[in-house]
Amino acid sequence: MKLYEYQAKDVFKEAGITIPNSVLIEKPEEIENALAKVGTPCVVKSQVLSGGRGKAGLVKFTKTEAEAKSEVIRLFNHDLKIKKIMIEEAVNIEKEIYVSITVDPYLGKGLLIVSAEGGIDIETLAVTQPEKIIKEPIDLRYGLMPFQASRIAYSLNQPKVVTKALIKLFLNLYKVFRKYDAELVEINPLFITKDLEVVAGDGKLMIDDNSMFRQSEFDKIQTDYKTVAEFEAAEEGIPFIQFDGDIGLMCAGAGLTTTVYDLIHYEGGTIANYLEFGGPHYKKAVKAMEICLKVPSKVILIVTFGTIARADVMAEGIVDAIQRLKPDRPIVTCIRGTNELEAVKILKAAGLEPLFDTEEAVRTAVRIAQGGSQ
Amino acid sequence: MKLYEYQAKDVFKEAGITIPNSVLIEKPEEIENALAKVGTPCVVKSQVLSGGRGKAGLVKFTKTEAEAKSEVIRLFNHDLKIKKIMIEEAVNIEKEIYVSITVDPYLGKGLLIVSAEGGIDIETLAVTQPEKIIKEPIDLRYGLMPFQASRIAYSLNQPKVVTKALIKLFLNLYKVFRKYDAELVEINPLFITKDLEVVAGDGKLMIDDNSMFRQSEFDKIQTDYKTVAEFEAAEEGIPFIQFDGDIGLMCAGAGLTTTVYDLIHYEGGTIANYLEFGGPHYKKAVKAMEICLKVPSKVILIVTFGTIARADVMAEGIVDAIQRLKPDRPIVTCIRGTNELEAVKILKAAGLEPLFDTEEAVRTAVRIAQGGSQ
Amino acid sequence: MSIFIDQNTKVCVQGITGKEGSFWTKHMIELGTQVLCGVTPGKEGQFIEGKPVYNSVKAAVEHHGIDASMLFVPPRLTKDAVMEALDAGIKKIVTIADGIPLHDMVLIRQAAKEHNAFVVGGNTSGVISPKLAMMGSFPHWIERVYKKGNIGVMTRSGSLTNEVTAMIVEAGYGVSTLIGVGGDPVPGTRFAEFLPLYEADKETEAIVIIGELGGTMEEEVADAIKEGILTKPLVAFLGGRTAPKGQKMGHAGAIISGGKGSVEDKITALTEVGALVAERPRLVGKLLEKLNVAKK
Amino acid sequence: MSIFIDQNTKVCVQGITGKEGSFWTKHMIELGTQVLCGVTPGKEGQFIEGKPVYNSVKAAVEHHGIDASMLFVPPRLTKDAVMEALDAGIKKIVTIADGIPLHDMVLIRQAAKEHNAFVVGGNTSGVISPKLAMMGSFPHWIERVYKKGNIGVMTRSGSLTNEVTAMIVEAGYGVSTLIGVGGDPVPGTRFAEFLPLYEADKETEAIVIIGELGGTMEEEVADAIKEGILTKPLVAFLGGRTAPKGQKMGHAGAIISGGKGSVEDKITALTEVGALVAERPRLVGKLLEKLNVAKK
Repeated sequence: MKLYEYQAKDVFKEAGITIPNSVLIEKPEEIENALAKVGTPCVVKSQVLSGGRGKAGLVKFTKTEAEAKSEVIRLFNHDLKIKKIMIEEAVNIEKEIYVSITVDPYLGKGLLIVSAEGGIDIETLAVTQPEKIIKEPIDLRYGLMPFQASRIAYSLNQPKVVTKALIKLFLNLYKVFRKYDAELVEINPLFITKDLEVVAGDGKLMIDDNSMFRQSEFDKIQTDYKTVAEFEAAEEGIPFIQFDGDIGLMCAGAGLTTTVYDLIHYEGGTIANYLEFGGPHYKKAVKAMEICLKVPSKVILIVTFGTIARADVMAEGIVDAIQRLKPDRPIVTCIRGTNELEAVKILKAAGLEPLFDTEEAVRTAVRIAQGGSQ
Repeated sequence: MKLYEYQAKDVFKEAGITIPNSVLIEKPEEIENALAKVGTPCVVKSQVLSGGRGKAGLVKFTKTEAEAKSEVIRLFNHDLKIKKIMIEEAVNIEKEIYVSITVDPYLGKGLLIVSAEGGIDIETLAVTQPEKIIKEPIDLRYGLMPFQASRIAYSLNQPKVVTKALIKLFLNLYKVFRKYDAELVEINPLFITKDLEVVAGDGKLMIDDNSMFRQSEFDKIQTDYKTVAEFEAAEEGIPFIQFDGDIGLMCAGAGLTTTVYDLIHYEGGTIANYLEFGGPHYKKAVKAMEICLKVPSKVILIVTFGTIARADVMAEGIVDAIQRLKPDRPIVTCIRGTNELEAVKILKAAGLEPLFDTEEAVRTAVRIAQGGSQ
Repeated sequence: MSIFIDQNTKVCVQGITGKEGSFWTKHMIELGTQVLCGVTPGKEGQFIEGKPVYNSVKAAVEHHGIDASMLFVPPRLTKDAVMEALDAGIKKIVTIADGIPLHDMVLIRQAAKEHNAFVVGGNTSGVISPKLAMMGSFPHWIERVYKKGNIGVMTRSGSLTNEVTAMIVEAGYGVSTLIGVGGDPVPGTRFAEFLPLYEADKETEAIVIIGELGGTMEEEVADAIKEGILTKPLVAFLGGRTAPKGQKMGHAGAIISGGKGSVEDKITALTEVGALVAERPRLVGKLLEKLNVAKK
Repeated sequence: MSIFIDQNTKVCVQGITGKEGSFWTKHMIELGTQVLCGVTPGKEGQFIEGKPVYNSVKAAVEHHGIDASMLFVPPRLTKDAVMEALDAGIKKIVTIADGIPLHDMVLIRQAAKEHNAFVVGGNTSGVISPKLAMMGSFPHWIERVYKKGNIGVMTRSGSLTNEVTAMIVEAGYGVSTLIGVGGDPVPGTRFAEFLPLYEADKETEAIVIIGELGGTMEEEVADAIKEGILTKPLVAFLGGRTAPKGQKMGHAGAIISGGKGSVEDKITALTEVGALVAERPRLVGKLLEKLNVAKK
């Protein structure tokens, strides 16, 4: 789960990381009070979860109160339905640094990533000038050790007071990483001010979804969803992405769903939504279909080949969903795996015509989506 | 550093370990209020640091208010100058268990020690029935793991609710062990009540002296010293023990001091005090001599053979101490090690007759103590 | 023959008394797996499928000399269960749990390495050597998927694996040992780490890997082929070829990061070392034929 | 010859810019020790005794191919400094720090074992091979204490060691390598762990251990003799024979616990396997003579 900048910065502050002064506002009229506290120049920052806010015009540096006010009004009227805006003091920047901590899947370790070239696109830098990026593996048994933080901080060749502050920052950021079961904790840019202070210019904190049960501090749901279907899927923890094609996918297993997604493209079809109701969600057919029906599509294609996610249980769920929700569009099923013969019986008994071959099911769905018959 | 029972129990409580209701009193007249809160029967527990309080009559089970009151008065008038008494509710005991966590020097690991035979002398049990003591090594990198706590708890064959409570208790006790840099954290007895609650009957927490710099919660000094000399030594962190013999030892290095201690006994002498001013204390000769002079003795014997603790520095300190404190008894010195020839010069210049052989120094001190000449 | 597990492997089941645990224990035994006992704290004295249950893995090992432990344990308890198995000296551990916390998984992998042990999973169906033994949750009785043969299979997916192996069987082949390393970003063991075992196994004549976008496990296999660690023929099927960039499609491992891990990258890496990549599950069998892998 | 350190060992000094660090670095070099560089974060570019200072051990290793690291680092920073040396691949580490937190020391020992490294100390003067090299804080110029010879010495004490080695020298012997394992309850390496090195060293003809009440390090040496790990003659001096029971006399290791660790226990264990125990420091030399150890 991704946190908003203001949430991440709250966490940072509590961990001893310096952040700029700021006020969070939820209505345009709150800008007066915010400006009184923060002053100008200031930065007007939309609180949205998507990246690239600067490029998208969602973060603006403003010099005057009038400018800040008009910016706030513009943003609250934005299509994205921005709910919160952070009014943040402008920092006197000497230098920008990139810092993050994540898990390196290959090493199977934590990874502290630091670059003296902050504030820019770190992914591009990783490709064009990898030597400018310091990567320090972290053994989670011992944690990030002071000598590691020190070694990296000194290599940045900063004044002593900055070096000391950077060492502290790396260690504090690691504490956040562990405490919040972070997939990623990132400060980009990390400002070094002209007064030699070290200040977090931005804050990104992604909590591992699998660890949410022990991260009770935050709501499981962030309100930054574009559609009702996305929101409902997130609420259930069901992996879901909405597109604008014809075929609604309701599959089990990430690999299989992705493969069906490929096969549809190979057959010339388009996708309305990706939805995966396998694994822990395999008994949620009714909810899954409800979400699929909220997305405009011409056909719903259900493909499974489960083991623990038993075919008979999923077939029963699908039949139940059809009977309850009475879908307004055709359903193509291809249910295999544990107890697959029982599944076929169940589907047939409910009047469906179950298919048994993935490619055939895909071709059928594409034909229907293109106006053909079932 | 050893904590008082009431301090240890405060720590336990904060860590989620159940302790009996209690009130701490500092004056006899506070007993009324304490009894009103705790009720009878209750246990009157002197807060002293020495072990074996029960056998020494410093902990008493009392059935009536009158009994509790007279016990409190007796204890406040005790020779030991007891400052605090804990009035604790009497627990309805079904069973007593022994639990502790310490460091096993041989394994170089943490060690959880559990015995179903609590409340008795665990050291005797360790010798007579070692099979009744469970010892579980703990890898501090991973911490005490739930499976370890569970395995031990289930092996005690208690009702399910007790087993669950024991698992939690072991894990909480480990947190205390780590958080407080404990040399030893011990609950003996740990009560299982007739209501199947698990309650800490006593609490022992010894914080590693070397870790006190990061354990700011407690005063470095506990007020439980028998003499002014002991208190002052403790305040300086100087290892010191007072005896009632003739020769005051002021040596550097634990091993050498212990050896001089042995040699004095071999030569028929007796010890007034053990004081070690080596290691980090080697520049504290003035303070060390001040402490030694507070102890009744017939002669002060100074033996060193230092490396980082340089002989010349110690010699200067001794000369300084003699000039400032003007000791009322003879001083025998045997100062060797780094810059030992300079040390000899310094001592001679100050009118001392430095010896250079440990056994000779010991024999000289014993002779003086027995009324002989220097 | 097989790798990792066969009819002689002495298996205990952690979490045997749970619903999934008892269901799949039955089927593991049915297939011929030597399940000797189970472990569920507090359930010592019970029997599941005729096998005794103990309170601890240590007790299981003491009574039965266990080689391998199969975990049917919830994700949040998996780290502890794996640590218990490692502590008891078990070197082969399979966990099917879906949803193991990321940091736990990092510690599990670290501990497994320290103990020179294999942890397979989580988020997998496990390991199966058809007709011999299995540790996991495979509906092994579905003949059209789990036929014994000479193809070693490794996979990051669950359902997709069934899809692909069904196609391998349809083409006339069968499987020696199938290992699901799992779909998590940090699996207990990675594809390439099993290759020396497959290379040494006499009955495995070719390898099929079932991968997908994200991560670098397929590229590591290509590296192993380049280094001569694997000399047997290899066919790959990779899902997510048409996935939109930057989208997270289910598996956390399937994030395209830093321009790496795209299916194109993987295809390039694998074809450069002589492996073949199938565009569709159905074509995996055809490519095995193309590599002249015998059908037996 | 010697063990652990000789004139070819490439040494770096962590904390070289401190007062003790620079003082003893001078004397280490004076004795012949190959001190190639030092490490103090933030002092890169400086020179101490003509040796360059780096910000990290990693840099020291990269520039000089270091074998061993000598730590003059305060106790509260010792764990981190040891971890840094281990992380940089150094297998021999000596720390003299007096006052290392107990839990830190447990983690240091665990990490050292994991890295197959020796950590000597803390609370010690270090390691010296007279006339060849030293890592530590020995006043090696005192001839009556640090004479080269054929006696391997191991000790838990500092000042007492000087007392005993002075007596060894007085008796006409000298020292091959002296290792101070340190007086802390959990030393980085224990007596018995060095015995295979002494046993293999051709110039060491006998061993002297300087122990004291508390702990079981002396008993472990007796076990090693029993198991044949050490076959060379051994003389022990043990302090604390007359110490009152239960009293803590300086070293935390000197607590008599559970009826074990008394000097009597140690004497029994050692004499049972043929070792001799000296009652006074002066008698150590006599006992070496009694064991017919040649004077050279």
